[in-house]
This record gives sequence, structure tokens and C-alpha cells, in this order.
Amino acid sequence: MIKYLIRRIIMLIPVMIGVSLVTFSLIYIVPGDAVEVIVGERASEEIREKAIEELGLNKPFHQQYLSYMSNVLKGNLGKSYINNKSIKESIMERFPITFKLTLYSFAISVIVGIFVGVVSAVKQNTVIDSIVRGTTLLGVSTPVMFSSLLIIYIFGVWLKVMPVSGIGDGSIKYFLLPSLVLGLNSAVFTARLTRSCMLEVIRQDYIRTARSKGIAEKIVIFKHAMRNAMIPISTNLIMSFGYLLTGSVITETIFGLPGLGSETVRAVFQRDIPAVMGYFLFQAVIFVTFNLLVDISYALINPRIRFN
Amino acid sequence: MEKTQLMNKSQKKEPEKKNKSNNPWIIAWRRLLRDKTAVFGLYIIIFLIFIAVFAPILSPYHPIEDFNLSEAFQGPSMKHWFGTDWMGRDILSRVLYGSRISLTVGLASRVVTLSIGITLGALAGYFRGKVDMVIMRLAEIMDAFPNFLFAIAISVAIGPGLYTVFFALGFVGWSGMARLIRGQVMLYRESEFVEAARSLGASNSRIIFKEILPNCMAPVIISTTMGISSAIMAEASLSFLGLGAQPPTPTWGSMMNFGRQYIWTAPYMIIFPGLAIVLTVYGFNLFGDGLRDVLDPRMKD
Amino acid sequence: MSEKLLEVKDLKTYFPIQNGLFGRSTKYVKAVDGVSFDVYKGETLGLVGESGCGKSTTGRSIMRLIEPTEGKIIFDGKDISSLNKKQMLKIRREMQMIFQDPFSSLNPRKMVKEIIGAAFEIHMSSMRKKEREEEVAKLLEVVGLNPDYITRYPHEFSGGQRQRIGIARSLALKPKLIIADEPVSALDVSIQSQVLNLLNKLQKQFSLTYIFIAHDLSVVRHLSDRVGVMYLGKIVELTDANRLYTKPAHPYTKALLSAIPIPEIGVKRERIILEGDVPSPINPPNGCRFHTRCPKCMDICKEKEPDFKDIGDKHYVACHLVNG
Amino acid sequence: GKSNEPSKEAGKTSTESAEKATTNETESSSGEPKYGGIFRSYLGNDLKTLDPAFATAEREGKMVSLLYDSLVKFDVNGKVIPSLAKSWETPDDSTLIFHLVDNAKFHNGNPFTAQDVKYSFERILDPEVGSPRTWVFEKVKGAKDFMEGKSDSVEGIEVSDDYTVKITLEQPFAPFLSMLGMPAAHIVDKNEIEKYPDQKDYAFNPVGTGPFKFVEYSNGDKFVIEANEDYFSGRPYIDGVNYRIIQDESTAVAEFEAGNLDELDIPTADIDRLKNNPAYAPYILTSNTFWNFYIGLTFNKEPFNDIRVRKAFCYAIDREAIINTVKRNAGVVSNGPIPPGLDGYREGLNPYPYNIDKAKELLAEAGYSEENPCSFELWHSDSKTNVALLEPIQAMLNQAGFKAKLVAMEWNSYKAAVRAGEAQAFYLSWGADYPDAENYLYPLFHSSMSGGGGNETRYNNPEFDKIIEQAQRTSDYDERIKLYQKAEDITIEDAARLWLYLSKEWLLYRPEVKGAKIYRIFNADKLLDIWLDR
Amino acid sequence: MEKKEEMLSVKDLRTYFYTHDGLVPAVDGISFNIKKGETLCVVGESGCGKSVTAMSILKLVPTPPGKYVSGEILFKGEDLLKKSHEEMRMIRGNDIAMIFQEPMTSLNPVFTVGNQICETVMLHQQLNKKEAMEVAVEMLRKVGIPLPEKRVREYPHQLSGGMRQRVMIAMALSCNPILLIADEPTTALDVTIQAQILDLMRKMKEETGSSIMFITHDLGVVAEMADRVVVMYAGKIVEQGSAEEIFNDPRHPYTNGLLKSIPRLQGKRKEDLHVIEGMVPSMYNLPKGCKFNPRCEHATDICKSKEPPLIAIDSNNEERKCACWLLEKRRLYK
Ligand SMILES: Nc1ncnc2c1ncn2[C@@H]1O[C@H](COP(=O)(O)OP(=O)(O)OP(=O)(O)O)[C@@H](O)[C@H]1O
Ligand SMILES: Nc1ncnc2c1ncn2[C@@H]1O[C@H](COP(=O)(O)OP(=O)(O)OP(=O)(O)O)[C@@H](O)[C@H]1O
Ligand SMILES: [Mg+2]
Ligand SMILES: [Mg+2]
Repeated sequence: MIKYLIRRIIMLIPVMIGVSLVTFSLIYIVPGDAVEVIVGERASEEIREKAIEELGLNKPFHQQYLSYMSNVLKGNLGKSYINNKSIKESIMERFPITFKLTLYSFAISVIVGIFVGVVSAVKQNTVIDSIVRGTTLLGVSTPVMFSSLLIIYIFGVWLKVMPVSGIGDGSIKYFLLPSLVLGLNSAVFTARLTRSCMLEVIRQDYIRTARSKGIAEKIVIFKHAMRNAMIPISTNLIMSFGYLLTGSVITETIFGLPGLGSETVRAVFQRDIPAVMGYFLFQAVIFVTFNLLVDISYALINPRIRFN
Repeated sequence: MEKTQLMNKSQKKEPEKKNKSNNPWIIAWRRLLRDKTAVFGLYIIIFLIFIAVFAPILSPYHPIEDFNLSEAFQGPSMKHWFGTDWMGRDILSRVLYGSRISLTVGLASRVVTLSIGITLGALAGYFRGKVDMVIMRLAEIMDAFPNFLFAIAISVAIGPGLYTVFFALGFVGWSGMARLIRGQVMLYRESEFVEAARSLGASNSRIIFKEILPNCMAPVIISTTMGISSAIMAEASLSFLGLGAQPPTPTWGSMMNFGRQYIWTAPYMIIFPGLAIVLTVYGFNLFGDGLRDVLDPRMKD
Repeated sequence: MSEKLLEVKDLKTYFPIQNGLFGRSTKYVKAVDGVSFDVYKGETLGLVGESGCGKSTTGRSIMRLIEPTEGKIIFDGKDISSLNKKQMLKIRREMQMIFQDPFSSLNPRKMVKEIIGAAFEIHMSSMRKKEREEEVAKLLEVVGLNPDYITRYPHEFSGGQRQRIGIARSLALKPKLIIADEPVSALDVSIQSQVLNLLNKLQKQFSLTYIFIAHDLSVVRHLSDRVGVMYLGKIVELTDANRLYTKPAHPYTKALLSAIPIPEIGVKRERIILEGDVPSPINPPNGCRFHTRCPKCMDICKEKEPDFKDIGDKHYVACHLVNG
Repeated sequence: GKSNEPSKEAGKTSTESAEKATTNETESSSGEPKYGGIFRSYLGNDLKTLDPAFATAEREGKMVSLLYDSLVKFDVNGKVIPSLAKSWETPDDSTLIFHLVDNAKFHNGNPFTAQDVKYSFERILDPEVGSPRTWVFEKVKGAKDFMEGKSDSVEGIEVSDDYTVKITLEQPFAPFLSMLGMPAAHIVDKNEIEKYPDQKDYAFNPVGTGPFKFVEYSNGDKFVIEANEDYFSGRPYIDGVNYRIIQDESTAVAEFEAGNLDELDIPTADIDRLKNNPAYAPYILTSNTFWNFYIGLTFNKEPFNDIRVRKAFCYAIDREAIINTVKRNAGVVSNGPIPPGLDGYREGLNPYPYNIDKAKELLAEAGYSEENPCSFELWHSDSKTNVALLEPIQAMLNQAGFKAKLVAMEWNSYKAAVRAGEAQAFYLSWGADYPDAENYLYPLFHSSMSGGGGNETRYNNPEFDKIIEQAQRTSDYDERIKLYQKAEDITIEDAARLWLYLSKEWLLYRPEVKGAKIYRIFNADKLLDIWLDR
Repeated sequence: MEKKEEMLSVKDLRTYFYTHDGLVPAVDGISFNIKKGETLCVVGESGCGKSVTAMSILKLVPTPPGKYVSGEILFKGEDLLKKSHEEMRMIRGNDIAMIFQEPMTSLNPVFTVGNQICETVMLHQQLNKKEAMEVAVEMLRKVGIPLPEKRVREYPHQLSGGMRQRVMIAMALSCNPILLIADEPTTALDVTIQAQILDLMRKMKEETGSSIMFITHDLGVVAEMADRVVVMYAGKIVEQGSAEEIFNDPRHPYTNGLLKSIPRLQGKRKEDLHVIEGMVPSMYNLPKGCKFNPRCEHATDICKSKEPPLIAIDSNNEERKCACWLLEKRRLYK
């Protein structure tokens, strides 16, 4: 197990190098002059050259890349071209917001999703199942921007019971609506996943065995079937947490949450190169970490792997 | 003697009777047609294709040229069923034309995904070893990027536009497709019919293309159908951020994007394209769900 | 006996287990670990053994569907273990395989004419489509299927019929040697006899040589002239079919024979029930591989591997008991 | 000591203001002002800096002027009035002597003196600093030498004593006094700036003399300032301002309607609705602004290097119709660079009325036809409101035989590209840095201003250059205005830019907000009038 | 023949599946009984309804698509088909236990084997966890698993196929069931392992005296295990009788053909085997009349039109039954 972990972590190195290389090259093909952004209007040639020199933009690609990466390894992600803010600080400031949003959405997603999924699996081919399938599918098909606007209108403007946007003092009520949108959206996926996993598990021989032992149906479903279905479900859930962490761009934008997602979009749009690099690297690390967590959790909850 | 004759007769009759019907795809198709929800999804898709093809005939107005500033911001009426936008264009016509973009993006981006995914996935799954190692590392690198952000970055990098959307949305999906194909290829690579082909001396390319890939198609079709719907959704999101096809091209996402500033005054500008997206994605999802039931052996009961 | 068609000398096939930090293989599944036998023209050599003992791997290694790790395969006087792809292609016409699973051995997306026709497509590319279909129809008739079935898909056939299609495919190129890997074990009893009879008939009709792999001893006996018994990657006994069943020399063979349930009432037999399971081929036991389960295990069995020796009348056995 | 007395006359004041609002006053009702309360407002985007030397955009300029002061400021109508300079003299046409207030203090407690003025102005010119606003002080005597490193200080900025500064210009330059109200002329404290080895790090650590002190800024979230109790001309009524950052206009509307904002810059789309809502109507303020929007046609680029094409372009667009529908109440058609409200503006000027036939004719003359349409790209910064305006323009152009393609770009890269002269046509606006018609002519059209200065179109007409330079030197007011008008005519004849509209500002306040005013110059409002009745 | 007490008696059981592709009469009117302490073997080709019969007894057939269309299953005099869910649960695992074909998949992979045995014991014998675990260890020891104290804590995947099947047996026997239903318990195993398991089952039966319903398609296993045999074909019983009667005097052409088509260890090699022509009919599309008629070499007109009833063919022995129109002419083809 530990050996496997170490191996997995070592395997991450080429991936992270690849990620940084891809980001770095992407930046290279982005049109627009970084220097222009930094030095601003009416800058003289000297100022421009000075800036180029400072940023090392006159060096060849690989040198720039290497110096950037050596800085990264030292924990220095550089500063934003646009507002001169340390990227690391920006991440520290914004990631918690995204994380909170993700956490709340995730909670909603898990609670609602698994419950609905199990119910519809157990009641397969009944009216309840059809309703669940129909609505979840409709849920999957509704763009977040559409549901976000709708929910803002209903709760924020019409009923005036919820804040419309922003994080205010950072209390939970500011996260409620966006979490609801994001959470329900992902709950729909969780429900579908749960349903199909449960259906698959319920068909298995060992469920028949359990029933043949005279075990109550509830225990068959919630102990025997769930435990097995949870293996794929929970790994998927962890992954979905990873997706939520990085996938809340639109929600953050619409709800005006100063999270990392909307900030990344800002950086990309403004060609804030060090910011883009930093955010992408950070999110890649997060993502890769979640991948790793998936593997570990898979090993932890699946005895078949645990003992290998 | 009599008995054998009888048997032969009945055997001979059979293939004629179900002449065209024995193709596994057609059988799957027929099973699909028995699934009411899938058929409903199919109707929606056909309806959309119909609209996309005949948009010029169906649209009461031209989506771009027929603007009339004096008729701006009209709510739904007999003249303009879905109302008009800020420059007096007919929203219905724009929504109808928008189906063209959405469907094209859905399909074109899948073509990109499929061509990259199938090639790399098949190579990795079939040859294993170093090839597999390299391709899978590439896929992992791809996966490390949050998809949507990556699509945004690509769009910004090569400049927004319809072709960019095809590419960006197609490209971000390849790793998933490659994994899928790889898994399938690895599964079938060990199967006895591939072994049989190999023992006949079939070349690698023959085995990949004639023996293995046709069998991988079921999950590919399912994931492509589902992929179309998520591509349509992603296109709408990109357009919503101003990165999709550029104005005046009517796309649902950009219509919503522009409608957003009028949401409190002219909500119909955002509702109709929004509903169009919901309907389209719903159609593809319904259909994809049905396909999964029919084609995915695990789901068969 | 007639001349040798195939000589297998000390064949070893190991599968690496991916392990270690950098994916280097440090362990191997020793699926086939030093197997030698000859096959004579026109005969049927049976291979029996429990699941996982390496029967299929032996067959596939001979076909070079898996590259053997070591050893020689001499087919029709030619050493084929080092031929390149092109040279191998010619040999392939002469050796064919029939597979176990009638469901997975036929490509579900192809029609019968394509499945069987593939042989002609690959080896006789000049053949026209029409001719090809005629050939396929003929083959179907040979294996007792309606020639009209050429446009059908595998799923339209029952298990027995599918197995016939598999047989037709293997016959397409008129091979000299057919390796049948458990061709009847997935079939129902009432169907099994149909296929066995067919195999018998075809052997006579086309003077084929078979390597017949099975785990059912009575089926193997029924079809084979000589039978080899495999245990954990090795052949432990090889001799004439009648002799093996009447005078088994190896304790494993004896146990195996006694374990077969016989569909007759009132036949009292002495039963040798082996303890435990077959050990893993990753870490086969030292000495004689069977010693962990052998009821007559001696000290030497635990240390020294017995030679595979002729104990007379071409009866080969690998056992210290017989040696001593 | 903040006071938060409950209102006594809430009902009365609100009816009063309702009356005024319907007449489009630029000022909301007053009453007996009260101290206290946090004003809740918002910003449409992140701030890039709060350093006066770098605050070039409107949003930053506005915020900077809350934290800092300059020697002069503008009143509601854009007239120059004293600020840190309590008075000034002009002994001759090129000399200004400022008498400074003696009770102003920086937020850190340091007293404000004439030395700070010299330091702040020289800092703008210092090439090491790299301010984009050097041109504000370029006309000061000795500025060139200082910038080129030939001298250690600017000769024309002299500190006579702690509270007197004398500024000498190379030659008479009439608008200079108003330019001292620009963000770049705000006074900073040397001690604060020198804390930072990299001056860029000063950006979000502002210390000025202004009516508000910096509390906190976080990107995408909020900008918080609090009242400066020791403000030299008396502290503001409000205790502070909480600016949230709300990028989406419709979200801002929702926030306002949900009661979470005290102020709403009404988006064009919502003006009609809110104006007609009796609950809001009394609290709406509106005013014309000096922001003049135009489409620039690049002179040295195909196809607009041909005057016929430029004229065709101008004739092809029915600005009246577009502004009236798309901009609704948020803009009035503009016909030339000089906006109404500045001296020199001429009523009834309409050089290019909508005339599609004429446009087609001109295009045909220039050699374009249906098969060979005049195609070009119209660049703009990426915003929905921009597209909303440009789409009908594009449609009209295409009707006239152009083939226009809209290209949206992110603001920074857009500005950079436009400044570099890469765009064929582009959509931008110009607002007064200082209330003088010259500000709409010299930077936009003078050949020396090509590129970043303001003349992105690379307009180059020696005759124009001559006239405007002459005007700058002319001290006779009427004479100068005439010259401005003459210069304006030349630019119009050359169809260098198509002037589209002048924006109109619409602000909506909560009923509790009293004393709000709309200032015509963007950075003139120091929030000293506003008070909260809650 | 001594008369034994009847323990389970199935009467005219019909279990049908209503699928998308049509009706599957998987079990179509079968009647048989199991007596105390006897082993009844059910043989028949794949898909003929053996498992469905077994599952019907425990009411484990998934409904839908399955449905118990008619019949009675009398166990200790009570009709199981009429019992409620709760009542059935108390019978399952306690009075009637079941072992399935696939030892690899029939154990829950996420629980230790000890846990899985305990569960039954705790449920039916009201023992606490500790006592139950002791029972589990004891049971594992009984079925011949070495080091049972260690094995109880292991997961199914850590055991070999033969071991898992022993665990299944241990689990089934842990509550001393009166009836043990074994659905092809050795089909997936190797011969040497099969021998171990069969041996074990015989021993356990001797010890506990419970009845066994043993489902298989291997006639060799039948010969070894059975007291009585039921032969099924396409959802129906075609013949039943004692093991000797079936093997030594098969009356139905199907049973007869089956017995003749097996290669025997002492038979002649390479000689053509007896063949039952044709193939097992599809359950969706069963022939009219006798289900076996298309493959029967003696089929007559009546066979093609009318279904033969399962009737006693020995007036002295009501347990000896066969369903064939040609019974009288039996000697003709024997
Ligand atoms: N491709 C492979 N990679 C790794 N191990 C393999 C591979 N193929 C077979 N093995 C292992 O080699 C051993 C022998 O396998 P083989 O298939 O030859 O057995 P067999 O005798 O044919 O068994 P069966 O009766 O189950 O078909 C087994 O332990 C198997 O797990
Ligand atoms: N859940 C189900 N839905 C539909 N049909 C079913 C279902 N379960 C069984 N059947 C059908 O019922 C028939 C009898 O099946 P059963 O499992 O009893 O056969 P069997 O005799 O046990 O065969 P085997 O020897 O292969 O186990 C088969 O044709 C099968 O297709
Ligand atoms: Mg095998
Ligand atoms: Mg069964």
C-alpha cells in the first residue's frame, strides 16, 4: 500500500511537469503583449525594455520556463501583471471561498443525490423511479447559468430572503444560493450514478445470497448493496469534489463570488500570465491530489485492493 | 427423413423472414425504439435537426439582417412569437437559427474528440508498453486541467470564434475518450475472436479496425451522445462568457449572455434561448440514456 | 507411428507481473515451465489438467500468439520459434485454433461470411467476394450448418452452432494441425456429443492432426490417441490414452481419474481426494510441484524435481515414485 | 464620534426630492445633514491600482480622489475650485503661484507641505517610476530635462515656502490649471512611497490627505474606506464607504432592489423600468456627462486611409435611431468632439446625417461593389453593452455595402492593440480629464499624440496641428474658442472619428441617501455632500 | 422402499418471466416432492428452469419480471407462496438454506467471511456477535477449512474457489436447515476440488440428516449424489424416479439420449457418440406439444400437437413418473 502510494506520487512528477509545460506554452501563443499590459499607456521604449529585461521575456523559452519553475519550487509564484498582487496570496485569499462553496455544494450533492439515487434504484421501474429519472435528467440538461439566474430572481429579488451576490461577511447565507445551484446540479449526477451503481450491485449474486439468508430487505439494501455500491460512488464523489472545486466558474461569476474559478477566468481574459500559470498549476495540483485520493480511497474501501 | 426436411424448411424460411433485421445494430435500434423515453429524446433530436436544416424556411425573419430598431424590446406577440431583442430582431428566428450552431458545435467537437481519442486510445490499448505509457501520461496531464477552464484558455489563446469552440471543446474531451477506447481495446484485445484473427495471421491494423473497433462502438456511441449534450452546454457557457461564435451569429449562449443585461426588463430574451438549450440537451440526454440501456451490456437485465 | 508433425522442446512461457517502482517486472507467472512433447501426423494429442495449469498457454505459445520465453517449436521440420511475422504468416495456414468460448470467439459485429471469410481475405487476397462466399457456404455444409446462414450474425446461433462456425473457420485454410482449446467445455451435454462427433469426422475426412485441450478426462480420452496430463505449468504424465486411463503412473493422474464422477449407479471406486488447492504459478513449490498435495509425498519430492522419463512403451512420467 | 440620529423628516424630504428628480436635477434633496453611517456602493470591476501615478482608468481615478487631494478640484459643473491650494495667482500667462492650506495632514499624520507637491509632480515625470501620465506635467519648464536625466529636479516647480508653490510653464498653456485636478496630480507622501523598494507595491497601500482613509481591498470582493476625521476641510458626513465589486450589471440591479446597495448606477437596460417605478423614481438622479463615444477609423490602414470610405462610414450609420433605441435614455447623439457644457460646443452641428445612398455612392467611388464589399474589422473591448451598440451599427454598415466584422477583445489587450495602431476601426470613448475643449482636440488629433496619447487613429493633419498649437498659446478666451472650433471643423471634415453619443448618467439611491450629487467631471465627487438618514 | 415423510412438496408450480422480448415460461407446471433426509437431484440442460425452480421455493425470483403464476409450495404443510415477506425471511437461511453455483461472486466482497456467516446465525438464532463468531469458526472447521480462526477474518477474495464454496456451505449449514438447496455448487470448480466438495456435502448430510435439493447438469454428479432424480427439459419435468431407475431404466427419450451421449471412461474411443439432434429450444419460442418433439427421434403426430402429462408409470411406485406419449412403446427404442 505504501509502496503503491509512493509509486503513485512519483508518477505525478512527469504529469506536473507536463501541466506546467502546457500552461507555459499556452501562454506563449496567447496574443497580446504582456509588456504592454504591465507598463501601460504612453510608456517609453526604455521603460518597455526595462520591463522586458526584468521579466526575462527576452530569454529563450526553455530558460524562461526553467527559471519560472525553479521559482515555483521555491514557493514563489510571482506577482500579477495586472494588479501586482502576489499570486500565492491571491490563491490563499480566494481558494477558501471556492473551497467553502464546493464543500456546501458537495454536502447538498451527496445528501440529496445518494438518497434520491437509492430510492429510485430500489423502486426501479415504478412511478417514483420514472419521476426521479425524468427530473434528474431535466436537471442535468439545465445550464447552470439559467438556473442561477432563476434562483437569484426567486430568492434574492422576489422573495428577498437571500443575498443576491457576493460573500458579504463570508457567512453561510451568502453561500446558500450558489451552493444550492451547484449542489443540486451535481446532486443530479450523484443520483444518476448512485442509481446505476445500486442497480448493478442489486443484480449481483451476493445480494441474492444475502436474501437467501433471510436478511431483511432494508439491511440487504443499506448494508450489503450500499457497501458495495459505495466503492464506485465514493470514488466518483471524491472526483466530483475535485470537479466542483474547479468547475464553479460560471456560478462564481454569476453570484459574484471572489473565488478562484472566476479569478482564473479573469486572469485568462486579461492575459495576466503569472496569475494564469499559478492558478492552473495550483488547480492541477488539487486535481491530481484528488485523483490520488480517489485511488487511495478506492484501496481503503475496497478490501480486494487493500490486501494486495 | 421427413423430419429433417421439415427442419430445413423452417431454417430456410427464417433468414428470409428476418432478412434485414439480423444486424446487431439494427436489433439494438429496434430495442431502442421500444424505449418510450429514448424515442421521445429521438423525436426531440429529429425535431431539432429539422429546425436546423429548415431554419431559413421556418424562420419568419432573417436572424441578422431583419433588424428594426423601432421594434426593439417587444414582448412575445403574434408578430414575434418570442418577442424581439434590443435591435428589433425576431428572437424566434434567432433561436431557430441558433439550433444550427448548437448542433454543429455538438457534432464537430465530438468529431475532434473522437478522432484524437480513438487514435490515441486504440494505440495505447493495443500496443500497451511504452506507447501506452506515453499516451496515458499525456491523458493524465490533460485531466489535470479543469476542463472548462482549459477550454476557456484555449479559446482565449487562439481567439474566440466558432472554429475555436469546435476545437477547444473537442480537444478537452480527448483524454476521456482515449481512456474509454483504451479500456475497450484492452478488453477485446484479449478476447478469443481477436486471438482467432491473430491466429489467421491478421495484421495489427486489420485487428484494430476490423475486429476490435467495431465492438467498441457501443460505449463510444453512448459517450458521444452524452458528449454532444455536454458540448452544447459547454458551448452555451463559453458563449455566455463571450467566447463562442461572435456576434451577430445567433447562438443560444450568446443570446443569453446579452439577454442577461435585460433580464429585469425583457426576460424573454433570456428565457427562450435558455429553454432551447434545456430542450436540446434534454433530448440528447434522454436519447443517450436510452442508448445506454440498449447498448451497454452491463445495464441489460 | 507416423512421422512427427510438431515437436515442442522445453517450452517456457512466463508472464511478467508489473511491479516495482518503475514498472519493471520482478515476478513472473510461470504459466508454462518446461514442456516437451511431440505430435505425430494424423493423431490427436490430448492435454488435460486443472484450470490455470497452463494448457491454453501451451496451445497459444505453439501458435505463437504469445511469444514463448524459451524453448523450441519445430513444425513440419521447421523451427518456427524464431520466424518473423511474414514467415509466420505462411505457417499460420497450416496451424489453426478452435476456442473454448463459443460466445466470445466469434466477433459479434460480423456476419458468418466475414468471420470465416477473413481467412481467405488474409491469405488469398486475390479471391473474389463471390468465390469467397461460396467457399464459406461450402465450409458451413462441412460442419453441418445450413449454407444459407452465411449472412447471419453470431448472436443468432446457439452455442453448439457457434462452435461449428469456429470449427469451420479453423478449417478454411486446410491446416495440418488444429489446436482445439476446450472446444466443448462450454456446451451442454446433449450438444457436446454433436461437436465431438464432428471433430472426429473432420479428422478422418481431412486427415487432420489435433492437439485437444480439455479438463474433462472422459472427453479427452474419447477423442485422443495419446494424452498428456499437466500440473502447474508442467506435463507430469504423457502416454497412450488407453494406458493412461487403465494404468496411470503419476499420483496426480490417479487422483484426477478417481475424482471424475461417473454417470453410473453402483460402481464402487476407490476415491483419492486431494487436499488443498493448486498452488500459485507465481511461486511454484520447489522440487516436485505436486508434492504439496501428493498423498505419497516423500522427502526427495520436496527438494528435487523429478525428470520426465519414459518408463517404457513411450509412457512418460515425472515422478520420483516411478523412478525409484 | 459618529452620530447616527434617527431621521425626523424622512417623509418630507423624500417628497421633496421626488419633485426634483422628475425634473432631472443633478442633486438629490438635502435637509439637515447628519453624520454617520456606512454608504454601501459597488464597483463594476476590480481596481488595478490606487496609486495616483498609475490610475488612468475612470474607476481608479474616482477612488483615488477619495483618498488623495490635488491642489485644485472641480465643482458640480466642472469649474475649477480650490482644494489643497486655498488660492492662486497668475502673474503671467505661464506662471501659477499656489497658496496651500496649512491644516492638511496625510492619513499617517504627516503634515502636508509644498515639498510634497514638488515630490508628487516630479514623481509623475520620473522615468524610473514609469507613470503613463507624464504628459500632464510635460509642459512645465524643465520637465524634459528632468525626464531625460539632465537635471535632478524640475526647474518649473519651485517651493517658495512651506505653503507656497510656484509653477512655471515652458509657454502659455491655458488648460494647465484644470489639469491639476487630474488623478495624476494628486499629492502623495514621499515617506510612504519610499517604504517600498518596488514602487508598484505601493499600489494598494495608499496614504493621502483625502476625505477617506484606505481600510481594505480584496480583488473581486470589496473595497472599504473610512472617513478621515481630520480632513482639512471638515470630515465627510458618512463614516465610510463599503464598495463591493459587482461585475455584472444585472446583479447590481438585483442587489439594489434587494436593498443591499445604497447606490445604483442604473444600467441602460433598466432605466425605463426603474424610472417608471414610483417607488424608485423620486430617488433617481441624472446628468449628462463629458464622456464622448466614438468609432475611430485608423488613418494609415486600409480601407480607412481613403477619405471617401471614412465618409461613407459616417453616413451609413443612423446614429439617431441607434442611440434612441439602444442607449435609450443613457445617451444623446454626439456630432463632434466638443461636448455640450464646454465652451466651444455648437448646437445644431450635424456633419454626417444618416444617408445610406450617399454612403453607397461614396463606396462605389472608392471602388467597392457588391462583389467586392468593403470589409474590415471593428474592434471593441469585450463587454455586452458594447456589443449591444455595435451590432446594430454593424448591421447598418453591412446594409450600406460594408462587410464589418466585430472583434471583441479583453480591455488591456484591446487598449494595447489599439494604441499600437493595429485596429482598422475601434470603439472607444473620451472623457474630460479637465473641463476644456482643448482636452477633446489636442490629445485626440494632434500628430504628436499618435498612439498612446489619444490619437490612436494616427490622424495627421499639419493644418490642424498648427491651429491647435496656436490655440494652446492663445490667452484670449474668445479667440481660443474660435480656434478650437476651427480645429474641430477640420477633424470633422476629415471624418477622422465618427462621434456617436454622449453618455448620460443615471444614479438611483436608497431613500435614506441624502445630498447625493452628480459631478460632471468623473473624479470631482469626494463624497463630502452625501449623508445618510438612518 | 420405505416410506419417508414428505418435507417439501411442489405442486403445479408455474413461474413465468414477462420480459421485453416476450413471455418466458421458465418453470411451467412442475410438481415434485422432497422427503426427509433424501437427496433429490434436478438435472437438465442450461436454461431449462432448474435455478428458477430453486429460487421459487425461497421466493427469490425477481418480481418483476418474474411472477409466480400458479401452484403451491408446501413446506411443513404450509404454502410458501402464500407467506408474507417477513414469514419468508424467517424460513430463508433457517429452515431452508441455499448454495449457489458461483463461489466467486456469491459472497459479498466487502465483508469478511466470518461476518457473513455470523449474520445468518445472529439473525436466526438470536446469538450475540461473539457467540455467532464462535459458531462461524466451528462451522468453518467442520467444512474442513484449515486455520478457521484466521480465515473468519479474511475477505472472500483471499480464498480460493474451493474454499469459498466451503464457506458457502458452512454458511448454509450454520442454522441447521431442514432443507439445503444447492444450485450447481460444483460446476465452476475443478474436478479434484469438486470431489472434495461433493465428499464434504455427503458427510455433512450424514451428520445433519437434512434433505438436499441438488441441482446440476452433470449426470456423473447425479449418479454420485442422488437418492432420487428429477429430469427437466424446457421448464417441465420429463421424468422422475430413483437414481437407479433413471440411470438403469430411463423411460424418456431425452433422458435416454442424454445418458447415451456422454463419453464413458470405458467406452470405445473415437467411436461416434449417440447424438440428440437439434438444439435446446428457445424459451421464447417453445414448440407445440411435447417440448422435446423436434429433437426426438420417435416423435409422432400426437407429440407435435399435444403435451404429454407427467404420469406415474409404475403402479407400485407413485414416485416414478415420466411424461411421454410413447411410454407404452418404450421397449421399442430401449
Ligand atoms: N496474458 C496473461 N498474463 C498473465 N498471466 C496469464 C496470462 N494468460 C494466462 N496467465 C496465467 O497463466 C496461467 C496458465 O493459464 P492458462 O490459461 O494457460 O491455463 P489453462 O490451463 O488454460 O486454464 P483454463 O482451464 O482455466 O483455461 C494461469 O495462472 C493464468 O492466470
Ligand atoms: N430474471 C430473469 N428474467 C428473464 N428471464 C429469466 C430470468 N431468470 C431466468 N430467466 C429465464 O428462465 C429460463 C430458466 O432459467 P434458469 O436459470 O432456471 O436455467 P437453469 O436451468 O438454471 O440453467 P443453468 O444450467 O444455465 O443454470 C432461462 O431461459 C432464462 O433465460
Ligand atoms: Mg484455458
Ligand atoms: Mg442455473
